[in-house]
Amino acid sequence: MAIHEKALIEAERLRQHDSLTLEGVDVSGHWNTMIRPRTLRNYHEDFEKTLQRYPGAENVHRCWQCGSCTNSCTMYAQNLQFNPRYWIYLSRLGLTDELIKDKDIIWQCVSCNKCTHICPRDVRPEGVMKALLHWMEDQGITPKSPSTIFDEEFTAQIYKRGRIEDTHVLLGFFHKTKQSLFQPWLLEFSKRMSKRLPVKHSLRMGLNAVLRPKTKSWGNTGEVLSRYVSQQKESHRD
Amino acid sequence: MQDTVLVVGAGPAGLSAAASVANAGYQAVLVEKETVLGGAPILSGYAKLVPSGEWAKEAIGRMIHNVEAHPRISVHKGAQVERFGGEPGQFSATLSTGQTVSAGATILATGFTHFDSVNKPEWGFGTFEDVITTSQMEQMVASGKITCPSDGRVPERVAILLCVGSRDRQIGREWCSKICCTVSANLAIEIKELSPQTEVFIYYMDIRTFGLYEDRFYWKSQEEFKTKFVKARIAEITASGDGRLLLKGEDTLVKRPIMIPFDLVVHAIGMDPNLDNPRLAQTFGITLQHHGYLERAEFYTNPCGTTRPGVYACGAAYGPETIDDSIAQGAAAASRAMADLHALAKAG
Amino acid sequence: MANYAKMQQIYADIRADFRYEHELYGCLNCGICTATCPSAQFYDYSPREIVQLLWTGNVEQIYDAMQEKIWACAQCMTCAARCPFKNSPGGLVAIMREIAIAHEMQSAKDVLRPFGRVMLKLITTGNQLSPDMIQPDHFPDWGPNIQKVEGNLRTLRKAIPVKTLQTVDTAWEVSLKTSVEMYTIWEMTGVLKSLQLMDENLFDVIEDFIDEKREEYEEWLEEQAE
Amino acid sequence: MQDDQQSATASGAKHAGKPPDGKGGAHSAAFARAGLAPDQATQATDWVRQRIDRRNLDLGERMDDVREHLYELEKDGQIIIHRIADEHAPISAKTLFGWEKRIPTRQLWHHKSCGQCGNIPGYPTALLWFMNRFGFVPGKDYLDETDQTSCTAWNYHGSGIGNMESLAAVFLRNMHQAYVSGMQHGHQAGHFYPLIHCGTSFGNYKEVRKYLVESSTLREKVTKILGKLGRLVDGKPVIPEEIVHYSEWAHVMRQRIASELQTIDVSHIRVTAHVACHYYKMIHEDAIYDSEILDGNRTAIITSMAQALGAQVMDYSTWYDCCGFGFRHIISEREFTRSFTMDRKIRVVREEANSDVMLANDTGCVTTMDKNQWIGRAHEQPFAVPIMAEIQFAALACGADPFKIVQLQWHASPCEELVEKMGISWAQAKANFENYIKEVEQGNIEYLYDPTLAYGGKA
Repeated sequence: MAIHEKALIEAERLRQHDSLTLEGVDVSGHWNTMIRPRTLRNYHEDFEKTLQRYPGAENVHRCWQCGSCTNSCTMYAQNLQFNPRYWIYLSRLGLTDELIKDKDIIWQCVSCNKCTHICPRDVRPEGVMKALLHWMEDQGITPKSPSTIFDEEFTAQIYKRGRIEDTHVLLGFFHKTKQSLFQPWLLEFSKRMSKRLPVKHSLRMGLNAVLRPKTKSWGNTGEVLSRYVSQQKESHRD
Repeated sequence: MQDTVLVVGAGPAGLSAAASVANAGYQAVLVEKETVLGGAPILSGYAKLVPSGEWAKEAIGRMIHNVEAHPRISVHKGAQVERFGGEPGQFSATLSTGQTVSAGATILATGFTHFDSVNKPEWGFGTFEDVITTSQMEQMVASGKITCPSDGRVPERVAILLCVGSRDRQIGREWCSKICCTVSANLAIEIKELSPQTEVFIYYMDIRTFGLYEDRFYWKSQEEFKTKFVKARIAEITASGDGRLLLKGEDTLVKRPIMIPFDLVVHAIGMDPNLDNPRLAQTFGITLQHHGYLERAEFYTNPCGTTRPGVYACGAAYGPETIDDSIAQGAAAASRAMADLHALAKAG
Repeated sequence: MANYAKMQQIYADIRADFRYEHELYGCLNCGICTATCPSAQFYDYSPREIVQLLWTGNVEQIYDAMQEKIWACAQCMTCAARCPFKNSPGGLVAIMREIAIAHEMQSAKDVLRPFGRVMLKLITTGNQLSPDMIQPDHFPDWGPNIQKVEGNLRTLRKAIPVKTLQTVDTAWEVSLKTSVEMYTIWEMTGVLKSLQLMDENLFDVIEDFIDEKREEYEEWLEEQAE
Repeated sequence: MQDDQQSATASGAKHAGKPPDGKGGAHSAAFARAGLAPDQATQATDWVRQRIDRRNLDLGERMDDVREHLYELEKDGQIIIHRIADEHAPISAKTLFGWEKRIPTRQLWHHKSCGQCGNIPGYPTALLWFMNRFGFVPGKDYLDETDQTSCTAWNYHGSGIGNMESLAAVFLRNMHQAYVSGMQHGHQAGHFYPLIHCGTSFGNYKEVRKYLVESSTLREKVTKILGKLGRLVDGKPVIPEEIVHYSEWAHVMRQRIASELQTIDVSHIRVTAHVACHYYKMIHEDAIYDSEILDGNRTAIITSMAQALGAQVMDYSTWYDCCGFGFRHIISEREFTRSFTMDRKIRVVREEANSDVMLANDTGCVTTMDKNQWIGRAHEQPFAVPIMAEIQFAALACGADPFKIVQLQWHASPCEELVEKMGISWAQAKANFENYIKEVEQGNIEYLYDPTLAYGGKA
């Protein structure tokens, strides 16, 4: 006796012992199948406050679910599962289990900011999505996203020297994301760039990559900056 | 006789009509069946009014004071019109007190009746102590403390259910009661002001805070007071067994059934036609529309008139209405009544 | 997959049912129906969705819903009792099931195959359930304690102190005349025809049975006349 | 959850405050200060809390009383109404909309339920046992005939095979038989009044009746079929004035059952109620509500009987939920049925109400909840509670034999503990029954009812 409407039940809600005998009765397989309900049993309304501590999500509570963000969204046109309005709603009620189901989609935001531009209530949906991503990383729900790793490499160099070195950032990023330096696009990019770049420029780039110069009078500015940022982050997460 | 207007009902619309009549130099006779004036805002003890934010006792009280102090208004409290006859320009009404009133025109400001939530038994009013109505919530706000009636604890979560006794064919209420969305948003603000630790959820199908009520109440309740709006109409309320209430619904945005615990549930009760309307229709010889409110004579050329010439109406007698519009309609009905009387006098 | 014209026809047939106008007035999209729906607790099934599809005339998705979703409905009619618009989503599902059968949808055939035993019993005897249908082999999930006294089914039925219930292959003793009247109803209302559309084999078995019973009845009538 | 039913379930507008003192106070026109004192605040709401009659407005044409239309159709010469007469000794009860529904209490034609008779025979036997105990003479004061079919609605709701015409034809055929059955025993037509045992038959018949009233096409088509069957009276179909469920009979007879027949104290028994969806959710305006029972907030059926017997009625959070029967699911998709019944019914009445027994009023519900609890233990849901009809529970409380009359041997749920808790020895009753089985094997059967007697024959 198969469940006819099986497609209507998420696999993780099915419970079944393939082989089971109870009080001498063989009830293996579908004879003991149980389905767990899909009812939402509670809100976690504190989640809204948690999320609002992340930069970008401060205005999430203003949303009235008009749908302008989703309708204007670049990604939604590609993927109907990509629905900023819906995530904002889930965030407000703290339906985190539902949010987590979309953990592999939310990062697809291309930061075009059309949603933020169109929102009649200044919710800044793009910022909410970024905040959600960072919350998920902090919770260990998703691994650190490539964009976060890139950001970290970038800021680390700022703290140290008050400036970045493109080559160095790329090197660090590829190293930390365990990617090969010999990306075809990068090779092609370097090849074409070297054709057009004046020799003096190329030399300076090469030199900077090795010497890694600091911004003038940087001193311990980087240290102060880094301390400030981490304090800010701490205060967001308590 | 032609300089006297009989006003039936001393709520906001009736008080306004009587004051307008008297201020224009005509005589007003105000008949109120209750022993106090003020109508629903006073009798039901509303807290702060929409949209002014003034306490009902002060705002409506001012209207009452003006009427009671006016030399050209005579007030009959605890009285009803029992017999009514005559023509425009010369009506005669017999009151339950035995007195007779002669008037050239009559204005019915007979208002509405609050929906009685026991008519939606599956929503728990009358079954569970912690299910109350917006009127009762107003009282709680007025008393200065938000608590669960069952045991006096401060609620962690309050749910306000919209459209209780409105937009519901199951119980023959097919109209929108117009003001409950705004009143509920206002209550959410007031609850939060008194009890900052309480989370307020409003369950809605759609939000109808029309006109200037939008930002002042709906937006404000979200932006400043973090009220959560959930798109679901609740189907049933039951007790959870641990002293809390369970709301069963479908979150139509998440598209999943929900069963959420709450400490206190508030019914945003709608406006029924006045229970007296069938009797009023008979006494005054006027027609009711199919929902049981008073029928208008004509929407464009005679919006203040009933189906009987010389008998006018205003406010919630015609259908769900706000307090401020009721007051405006009271003035409009008064001016129409006096204009018609004036024309009659000129012709005669 | 049916072509668009076929889907439109299916939608038109649903709307042509005389109950349709009584079951669907409009929709406030409030979700009360789905809230009270037992199936919605377990399946990705929503009476609100069914109503919306019909209301907006989305023929492709209506067709799609008729493959699986309409069979998830438990027909408890709580939705109809609660709907503030007085729609009956459950009633609409009943109409859609009838139409699924009339259009010989494969999904309907698949769904109804395990139901054949009940239909056989009902159509041949006028009873839908009989004691002999509830045997432990058919219901291991009901446990070993399916009845509390050991014994032969026939004897246990005899121990019911109401004569009409002392039966084994029907729920109560149904007179021959009653059964034969039943067959006439099946024929005249097209029930046998829809059965034939769904399950030709079952139909053949039932038809043989009916013929036999009718003959039996004719004989009995002749006996009475003598 | 408290033991006391009064506090556990609906017991009225408990929030009603003191009456207004009439001296102004909160209502006074003297407005010295803003805001109300707490006690004034409570007083002021009395006005709102005043009870108004339920659904006292014009509910529109879609909610009018079907009986009015029946009378019109009869006047119009289209149908014959099977009327409830004095000989049926009707007792009035109020429906959800405050309508009077007359429930006939005797001269009844038992419209049996296939699920009950086939599966839970203690249901009809307990009912007939009560009728006999009230001194009704079997075959004279009530009938149980072989000339009845199932309503076929289970099949229809389960499979979609069937249609409104077939359902209507079956309804009118059975109702015709009920109407003419009296004549076969030398009475007037209409002497015996149909009493519907099954919740689904009850709901379905009411729905069919509604469509018969609304659709002249349906009437025409079905009348043709009934003509062929010889099931018309003066060329017209017969429709009963009221469609009456057995649990409505139990409801109006509950005081007599408790006062005249009850022998066992059940005040220590914790009862939960499950009312069949097809009893009170289909054509719900017609279901019985009583202002004395649950304050009129929920249907009175079952609770009224349990309260009359003096049991404690416990509330639980999934009171309104269905049982999970599903019509086709119970046959071919029991994963749903068992999951629902365990999660939404059995677990809840166990955990929240600690119920000794759950009472129902329909075949499908009793079967579903009774049979599907055992498998719960396969997935850490070892919840169990006895399930039976309120009429079976009432029979136990009135001293009926748990086996011979209440027929609990067909139940899978653990009824043993309940019976013991009521002070009845399960072991003794079982031993008696096993002896009785031996008698049965030798043909010594005791009858509550034998239809052959109704025809003047010998047992």
